[in-house]
Amino acid sequence: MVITIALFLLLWELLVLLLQLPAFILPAPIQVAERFVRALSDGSLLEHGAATLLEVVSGLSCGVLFASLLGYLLAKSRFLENVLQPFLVASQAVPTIAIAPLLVIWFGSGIFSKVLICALTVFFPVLVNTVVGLRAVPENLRDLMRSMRATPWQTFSQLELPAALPILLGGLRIGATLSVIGAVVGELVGSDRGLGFLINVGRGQYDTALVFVGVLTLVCLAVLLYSLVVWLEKRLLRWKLD
Amino acid sequence: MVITIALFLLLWELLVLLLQLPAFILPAPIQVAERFVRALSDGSLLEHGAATLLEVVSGLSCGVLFASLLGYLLAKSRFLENVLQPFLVASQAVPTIAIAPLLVIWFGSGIFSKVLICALTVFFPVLVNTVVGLRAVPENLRDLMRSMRATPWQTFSQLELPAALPILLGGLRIGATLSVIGAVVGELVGSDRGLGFLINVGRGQYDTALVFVGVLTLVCLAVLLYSLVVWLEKRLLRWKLD
Amino acid sequence: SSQKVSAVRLPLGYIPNVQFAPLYVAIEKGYFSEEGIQVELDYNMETDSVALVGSDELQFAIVSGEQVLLGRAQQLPVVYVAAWYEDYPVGIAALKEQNLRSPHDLKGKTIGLPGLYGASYIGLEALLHAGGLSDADVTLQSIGYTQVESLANRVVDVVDIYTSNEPIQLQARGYEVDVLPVSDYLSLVANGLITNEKTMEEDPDLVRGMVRALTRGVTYTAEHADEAFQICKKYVDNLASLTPEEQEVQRQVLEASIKIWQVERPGYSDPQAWQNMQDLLLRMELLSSPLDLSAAYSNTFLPE
Amino acid sequence: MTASTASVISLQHIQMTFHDQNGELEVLRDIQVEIRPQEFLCVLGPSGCGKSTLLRMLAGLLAPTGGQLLKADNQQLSVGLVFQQSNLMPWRTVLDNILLPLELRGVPQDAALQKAQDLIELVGLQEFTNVWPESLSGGMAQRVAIARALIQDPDLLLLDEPFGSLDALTREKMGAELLRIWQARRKTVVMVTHSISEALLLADRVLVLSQRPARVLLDLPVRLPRPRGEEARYSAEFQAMAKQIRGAISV
Amino acid sequence: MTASTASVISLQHIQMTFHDQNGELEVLRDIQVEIRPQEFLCVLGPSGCGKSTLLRMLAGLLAPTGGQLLKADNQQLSVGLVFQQSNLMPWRTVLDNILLPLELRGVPQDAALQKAQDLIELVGLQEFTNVWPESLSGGMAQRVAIARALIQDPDLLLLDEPFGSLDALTREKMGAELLRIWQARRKTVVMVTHSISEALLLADRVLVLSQRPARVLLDLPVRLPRPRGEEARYSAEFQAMAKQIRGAISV
Ligand SMILES: Nc1ncnc2c1ncn2[C@@H]1O[C@H](COP(=O)(O)OP(=O)(O)OP(=O)(O)O)[C@@H](O)[C@H]1O
Ligand SMILES: Nc1ncnc2c1ncn2[C@@H]1O[C@H](COP(=O)(O)OP(=O)(O)OP(=O)(O)O)[C@@H](O)[C@H]1O
Ligand SMILES: [Mg+2]
Ligand SMILES: [Mg+2]
Repeated sequence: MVITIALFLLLWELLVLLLQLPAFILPAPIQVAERFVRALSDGSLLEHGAATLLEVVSGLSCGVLFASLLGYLLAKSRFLENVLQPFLVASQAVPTIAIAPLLVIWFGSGIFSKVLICALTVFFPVLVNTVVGLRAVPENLRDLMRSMRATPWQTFSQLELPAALPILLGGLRIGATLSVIGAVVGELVGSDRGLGFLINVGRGQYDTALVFVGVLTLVCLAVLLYSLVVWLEKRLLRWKLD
Repeated sequence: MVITIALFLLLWELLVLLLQLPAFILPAPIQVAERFVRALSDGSLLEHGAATLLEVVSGLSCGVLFASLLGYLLAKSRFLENVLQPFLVASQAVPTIAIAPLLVIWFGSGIFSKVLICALTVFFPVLVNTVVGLRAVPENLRDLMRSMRATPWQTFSQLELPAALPILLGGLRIGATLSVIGAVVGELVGSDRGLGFLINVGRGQYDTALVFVGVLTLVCLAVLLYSLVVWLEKRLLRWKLD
Repeated sequence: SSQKVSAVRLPLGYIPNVQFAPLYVAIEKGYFSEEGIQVELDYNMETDSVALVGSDELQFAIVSGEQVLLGRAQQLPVVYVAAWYEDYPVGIAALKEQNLRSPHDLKGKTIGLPGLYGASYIGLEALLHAGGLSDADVTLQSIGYTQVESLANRVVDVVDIYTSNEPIQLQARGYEVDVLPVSDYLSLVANGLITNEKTMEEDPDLVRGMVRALTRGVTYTAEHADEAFQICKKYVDNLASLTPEEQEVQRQVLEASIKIWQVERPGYSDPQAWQNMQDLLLRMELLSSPLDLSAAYSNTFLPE
Repeated sequence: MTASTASVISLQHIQMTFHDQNGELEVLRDIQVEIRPQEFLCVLGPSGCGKSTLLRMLAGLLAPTGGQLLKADNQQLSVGLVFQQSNLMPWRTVLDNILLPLELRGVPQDAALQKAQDLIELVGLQEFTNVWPESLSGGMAQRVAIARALIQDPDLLLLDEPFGSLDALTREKMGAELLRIWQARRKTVVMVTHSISEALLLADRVLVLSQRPARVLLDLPVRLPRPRGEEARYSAEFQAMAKQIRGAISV
Repeated sequence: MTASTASVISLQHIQMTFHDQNGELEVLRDIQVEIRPQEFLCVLGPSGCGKSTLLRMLAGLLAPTGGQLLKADNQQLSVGLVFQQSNLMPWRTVLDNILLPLELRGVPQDAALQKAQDLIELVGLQEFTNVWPESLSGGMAQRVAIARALIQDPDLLLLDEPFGSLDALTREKMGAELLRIWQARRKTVVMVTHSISEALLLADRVLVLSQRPARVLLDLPVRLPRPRGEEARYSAEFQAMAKQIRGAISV
């Protein structure tokens, strides 16, 4: 971690030195650090960060919840999969901007539409990995559960979940990472709060250091969420890692 | 497939009828179909569709190529994984708009920046699933390959690739689906070609039917790419499906 | 007064900015509440305000003149009821070294613009036409909203900009630029308040109130720029956190904006500007046939 | 229709044909067997003839493509199955693998733990209670699987070559334990084995299946007195039966 | 330093200790064995003592934590290993699984195919040439694994209970085939088995390992004349050696 951060700062300084770009295009780390302190002390970073965090956490939870529920159903039924797949793929290919008016009409311009966009972003990778994971459950262990007359819930909790876990957690890794950008896309489309908004404001006022502060906070948020999943993985997959 | 399309059109008609939204917010299927024919006959749909397709195909190929190469390295080395992970996560959390100036300065406003954004979008899911897939290769089969003194390349092609394939193809499913939106996001930042551009033009002229034509073409593109992966899956995973 | 309070959501199509000072002033000074209006500013960037107003999802919006015509061409019953800007705010800018004196000098240049749509594109076309040029005489590059950066790095020769913003940003960073505003060559309809025909008929008082509050805001801001800037600090995120130098730049943006506002005859729409806009759109084939312009705008809600 | 009260399960004209990419494969043909309550039945037969298939059918994992499988009074028999492969869950420790059936039944922790620990001792894996299955030897894994089946105390115990990877000594010990449990609890046991002497030492009845498609070649009651010690091997009756079975297998 | 020319592999004071979540587990202690060229060596020992570990070490899959493993002339021996589990690749058909080792060596298709088909016949799986491993029975999978090891024609053939899931008849047949191949090609064979009589019928030498940590309890040359038919079982020498081995195992 320390190595990574050091490496990152070094690269950044190098870029600044080598490219000689003006500060309003690529500010130096020290300038961004200074701006960071300012944004922190005037409370704007915390306010907007908290707004985005709320959207991300809600969107991620909803997305993961629905994706895994639906994934479970699709894994069980090839028919359902064949019918629904095109819709699910479609839901990923529609640019937010194209349906922005519908989003506003149906969900207003409040937090809900951001949470929705975030959840949609998270949805697909989690769904696909849920299906792939559940399909990878060894058939002989299914037989074992069946021979013990396990209920569907028991089969799920004692077999399918743990067996699919490495793949499910892979989906969660992707989902956690994408959730941040999902929420921000929602904010960019329209919002008066959140890091996406802060970045927009920074861009509008040519306060590039603020843009970088926003981006770095986003990145930290994403890395944090990702690390959470990695930590979860370490705890849950002990049998694979030992 | 036929069921799905019928279902989709039905839902759409229902929405139009029930919500009574004006056509410039939600046009009826027939209006969109009519506009589709017009866009097809004046050549604009083909031109812009082809531009996006080119971006998608290039972006997807590059993204998958680099993601699987890097994924292979990360799967082999926990150290490399720990050092690089934060960068990779970061690369996903940066909103395109925030780095749009850098993109334009470094890569111009041509196709390259769109391909890059598309590749970046595709990159992460494929990478994560490559790592998860390679880590799921059974250790006892590795022993088998080792006992036969297989070269690293043979171990890869004869063991790791086929064993990880179900999960790799899951990554590819996600990647193929996201590639379309990746290219379009690139186009929305600044472009004079492609379906993203077409959608923007439609929006600018309140030609909502054209927006829907663009979106539907995108969706078809995504479904097509996705179906390609599913077809590949059917061919390559015969042993799982029989 | 004892009348009911109407809640109005007003989409601006952009993030909070000093250029919206008149609205902040009108809120702060109570101009809206005097009319019995409780206004909520809406900063959604990608909302189709015209479509939403046309479908009566919203009652008002701030949009540019060409959008009214484009919307009406699609049977959207929107009406422009008060001009906020007198001058079309679009122009082109180039570094001094390009020696850009008149639109004709654009010949052979690479021009960066956000995209081939929207007000920037329309303004650019007007300029090209004024210079006797067509698209084929120049190279257009869609660069998104990166005009300042692209010009500073000489990615393009000329950029398509908002006259009250980018040139000031460039100058503040030490780049000497020449600016050619569209309004020097052609009068076009710029930003103003729109509503829909239904609201116009059913609640003319509300429309009148909106127009009055807006125009009072514009007038007051133009006369009290300093005070308006201080008010902006309350409404524009981050403005108060900027360094003094950066704040000064924003201040200049405000002043440049004031210069292109409609302050002589508050809210007044110039029929010639509408005609010019329609001609331009017809030439660009964005309109296929002429519209009934008199239905597109109205000066009847203006304060005496 | 239910099985006659004399049978736990009655197999009537059972047929089994698999369909795979290469077409049809007839595995079981007209199998006719009554499994009686509290019986210890051993099944022998050549590799690939259909023994595991038969066991999976008894466990309810597979439906016959022909014939009928009738259960006594239509009751839901509880089944303990030891698969040919040990089939442990890699994410559960040895103890947790053995506890699984009791967890599924909601047996209270304490009682379950006591039972599991007794069984771990019985199969000689005390040292490995908290080890992941991955690091067990083949025979150890098989013993865990046996313990997991025994802990269920099932009405019907189905064992598919349960002692296949055990050395002779452990094998004998496990066989004796199995017999002890069976005698104490009087459950029905069906066990696939390749060892004729094991079959004769344990079973009440020995079934010999033919080459695929499997039919019942021999259905031999083993009326040797119990307990059958090492010396039983050398009795004339034992030798005669062994010869009869060997004869049937070599057909 | 290399093994004395008299040995293919020389195990010198081999130690093996596993480290896992529960601490250390000493598996092999001071194993001292010379494996001579063209020797047929059988290894016996209680379940979990370290036989598979030893075989994995010989195959080069595991490095000892102590002692030295020396190879003749430091040469790279080609190794054919039959694992205790059949270890087939589920995405390859029976034929392709057997072909794998030749593919890795780049043997021309035609020659490889001929060899593979001969071996499929040898293990009696002609009908199942193009079947996925998933639908094989336990014994059939094991036979595929044997064929896959034999097709390599390796210098050193390592077999970990290769006949464990086979019925007596198939087992004898496979043993005889193995012997035939070994005699024709004169390779070195190390085979883990639990069957004393199988060991005595096949081996030049029998090694008995102790309970974990495994030491060599008995290193017994088997000088019975070959071929050793069914009648060899009844020779006094055979019986004496069987008794000796049984004695060692029961320690
Ligand atoms: N990777 C490992 N990690 C930890 N312990 C291991 C590992 N592999 C084997 N062991 C332990 O080493 C011991 C010997 O295992 P091994 O597989 O060699 O036994 P074996 O003699 O082949 O037994 P069996 O006849 O049951 O197959 C066992 O106690 C086992 O738990
Ligand atoms: N799911 C399946 N699909 C197709 N064929 C199958 C399936 N399961 C088993 N078979 C076939 O059925 C036959 C009998 O298999 P089974 O496992 O019952 O044999 P077995 O008697 O247990 O043999 P072994 O002693 O080798 O374990 C085999 O030829 C096998 O290939
Ligand atoms: Mg079997
Ligand atoms: Mg072993």
